[in-house]
Amino acid sequence: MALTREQMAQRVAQELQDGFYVNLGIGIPTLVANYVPSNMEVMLQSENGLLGMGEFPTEDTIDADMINAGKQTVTTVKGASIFSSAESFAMIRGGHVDLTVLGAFEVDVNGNIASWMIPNKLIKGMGGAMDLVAGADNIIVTMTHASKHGESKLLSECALPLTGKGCIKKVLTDLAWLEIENGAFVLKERAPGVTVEEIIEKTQGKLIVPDHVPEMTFA
Amino acid sequence: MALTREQMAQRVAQELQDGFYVNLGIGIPTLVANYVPSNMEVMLQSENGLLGMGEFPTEDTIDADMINAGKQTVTTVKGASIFSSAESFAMIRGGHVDLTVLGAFEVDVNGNIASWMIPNKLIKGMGGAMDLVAGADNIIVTMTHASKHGESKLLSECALPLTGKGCIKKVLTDLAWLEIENGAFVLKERAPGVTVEEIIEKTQGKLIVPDHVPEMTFA
Amino acid sequence: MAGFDKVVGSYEEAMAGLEDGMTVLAGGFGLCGIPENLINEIKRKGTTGLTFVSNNCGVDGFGLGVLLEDKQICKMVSSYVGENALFEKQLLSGELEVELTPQGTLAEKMRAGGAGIPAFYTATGVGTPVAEGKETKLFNGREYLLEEAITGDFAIVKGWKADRYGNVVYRHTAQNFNPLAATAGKITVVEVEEIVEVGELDPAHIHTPGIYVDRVIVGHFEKRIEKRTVKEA
Amino acid sequence: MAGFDKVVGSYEEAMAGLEDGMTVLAGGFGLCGIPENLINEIKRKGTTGLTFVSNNCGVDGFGLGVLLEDKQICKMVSSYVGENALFEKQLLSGELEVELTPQGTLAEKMRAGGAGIPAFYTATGVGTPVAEGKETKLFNGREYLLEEAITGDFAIVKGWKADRYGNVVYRHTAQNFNPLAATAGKITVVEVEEIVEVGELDPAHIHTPGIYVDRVIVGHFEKRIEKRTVKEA
Repeated sequence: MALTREQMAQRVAQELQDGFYVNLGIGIPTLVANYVPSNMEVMLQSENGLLGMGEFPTEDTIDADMINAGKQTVTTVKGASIFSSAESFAMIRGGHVDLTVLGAFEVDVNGNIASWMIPNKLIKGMGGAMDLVAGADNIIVTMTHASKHGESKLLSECALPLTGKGCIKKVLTDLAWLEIENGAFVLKERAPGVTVEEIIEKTQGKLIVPDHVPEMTFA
Repeated sequence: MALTREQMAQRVAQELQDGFYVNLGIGIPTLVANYVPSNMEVMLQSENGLLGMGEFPTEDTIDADMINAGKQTVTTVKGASIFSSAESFAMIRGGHVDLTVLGAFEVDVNGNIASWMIPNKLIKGMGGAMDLVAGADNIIVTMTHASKHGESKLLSECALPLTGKGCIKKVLTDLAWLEIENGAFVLKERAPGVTVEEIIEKTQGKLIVPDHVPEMTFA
Repeated sequence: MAGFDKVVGSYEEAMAGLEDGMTVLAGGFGLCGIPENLINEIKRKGTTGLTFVSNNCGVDGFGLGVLLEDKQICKMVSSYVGENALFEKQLLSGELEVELTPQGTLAEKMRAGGAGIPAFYTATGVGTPVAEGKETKLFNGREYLLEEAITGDFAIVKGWKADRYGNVVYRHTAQNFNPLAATAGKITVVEVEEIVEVGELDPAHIHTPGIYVDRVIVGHFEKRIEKRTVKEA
Repeated sequence: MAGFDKVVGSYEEAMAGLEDGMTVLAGGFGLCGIPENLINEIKRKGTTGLTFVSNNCGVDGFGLGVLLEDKQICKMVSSYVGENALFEKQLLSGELEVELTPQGTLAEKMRAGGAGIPAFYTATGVGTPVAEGKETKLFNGREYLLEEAITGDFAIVKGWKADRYGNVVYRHTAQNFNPLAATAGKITVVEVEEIVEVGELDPAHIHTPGIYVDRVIVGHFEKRIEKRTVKEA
């Protein structure tokens, strides 16, 4: 079975480490915050200028001046700091964020990512995505393995305009956990019940399949 | 008579305007603060990260954490702000300081200034001087017109390594007030009792002498 | 202390000197920390042909969105736009030009503009449409783009508290692009919720020193919320 | 919360990992805001062949000057040096190398190092010995120099107060280069006068967010004054 959005978030959360500063993109990445192991602390960075993002406020504590990069009203945790957009991206561009999780339209075997622009459709902009992929060393892309029409999103070469070049090493799809090494996707884990054959079929870019591909486990 | 150091400071102070942010270098420039007209407010910027420098502290209020760019203990005025060295030089480099006053070894007809390095003598460094002359639009150089040995410091071309290129437009010496225009010093005012002939004699670079050169006046 | 008293008494005075065709830097992220009354004054003035440098362009009827109604904006330099229908319409009809700039690059371009740095290198955008026509250079084997600074004829900024000298502090994440825009305007106008006595703001915790600020005005703010999210009780 | 607790219990632990030949960025201006105990620990360790990036090099017997005594420093990157006799002696004998860098360029190089900006243009130093061997480029008809970022294996920083997460505030003009050095060290060590509870520092007024900080230690400081100036009573 393909992973649910919640399961995808759970699997990504397994990559967290105690003391990580993490930037979570909109969508599935946001859900990762719900699965931080209880014996672990991570601090969420929001690129509009907040380190130490907390949960949503109550109706009583909602504050128009306290939002995250998704423009949602939020709160801060103890020990948070708030700063300008230049300082925020100094952190990001300077490689100080330990893990960035974001969605994409396509990823290719050379670690290229396309996530912001579909030609001939309205282009709203890249926001902070280009800075995030250029600045982070440790990025996890979360997306469905294939489009609704069955077209692979793991390609030999991205067809869409890029968000970043050669910067992606880890991809979690609804079918598999893959790492990008030497111009190929390496199949590391498969979703419970998903066959290697299905993954091969739905991966257009070069795929390396080890002898043993374990199923993902969820605590 | 050549101007005293105090008179030089007084003459420079005549160039202040109400609401000016001013950076004063070490030596004669520092004395300018003593001659701010009483109907005028200026705010002093010190490049170690202080806008709104006040007078020296008393023995009771002295604080090792509150110094100026000359490393002297100081105080702050009401409305002061304190910031990092990067922010301080963002102000300076970005042209936000209205007036910079500093000393020099030599100035030439093209607005070049040499103030930090005498070859074959111990070189201590340029500190913030290169940033100050590159960033300011409005700079006054204060220095003696000639060395103790009578050698002119107003040259056709600086002999010493430069602090900045083409950035000086106003020079106050102990003998004269000069402005640099189109590759020449223009004699604007002379110190009380100093003859035009003495200034001509002690100016090595091209000097333009208007028909009438008024004496400086001091209130 | 007339020399450092930057408080003006009317929004008309606050935006005096703004002319057709000028470039305006605006603080704010989404609808958070936007200079809403200064924007409304620009609408009232009817200035046209404006280029705005702002992370976003407001929504229909609020924020910079109101300046689309009378087609006052000819160009936006932003990282993310199109949260309103009018924007999309004017973009598709060619009445509005957009220069999309990565958010971090946009922030750094404004900072550079204020700091006398004409250009800087960044890895952001290498190999993407953002890199088209830009110089690249290798540092330690990695490719970087040369990005140029941005300055504006005006900067419009939303602060929380300011004193008469123009020292400003921002509230929570309403800080965002505001202190950057403040440094890079030839004329920087800050509207705030409260004017405090000179000396009341801690010198070590002023976000925008008064040297960057030309005019200060106190206003009332709607502070519309773009995405109201609350937790289950 | 072990993950974000950055407080270490000894100076030995604070400087663990410092090796011969490394580059160290140090905060401070003159003797103001210098990490005096971290410097003393480097002296105790006896690490040699160090390159220091610091605006100044202390005085005889205090600050970075103490590291000259056993010739631990092989190179200084500074804007102003030579306030001590030992420095001059080692410079003239060739035991010590100095790279003089304009103060504002030095500050910006550290900021750039921490901010992932490999290089930037500045007008500072054009036409001077500082420009030798550096690329220049015209922007709007003016010539600018390309200056590269600086990073360090270690950054040693003097703060006022910090919490266990490594959020730091600085006191008065002891801020200076400290927050810049803090961003640009692979390992950033901050010594402070006081450790406060997490949450005690106002989030909007933290000078150095904890993300930049690896280790925090509390110490006692002499805070020697270089030029004691007082007004006539």
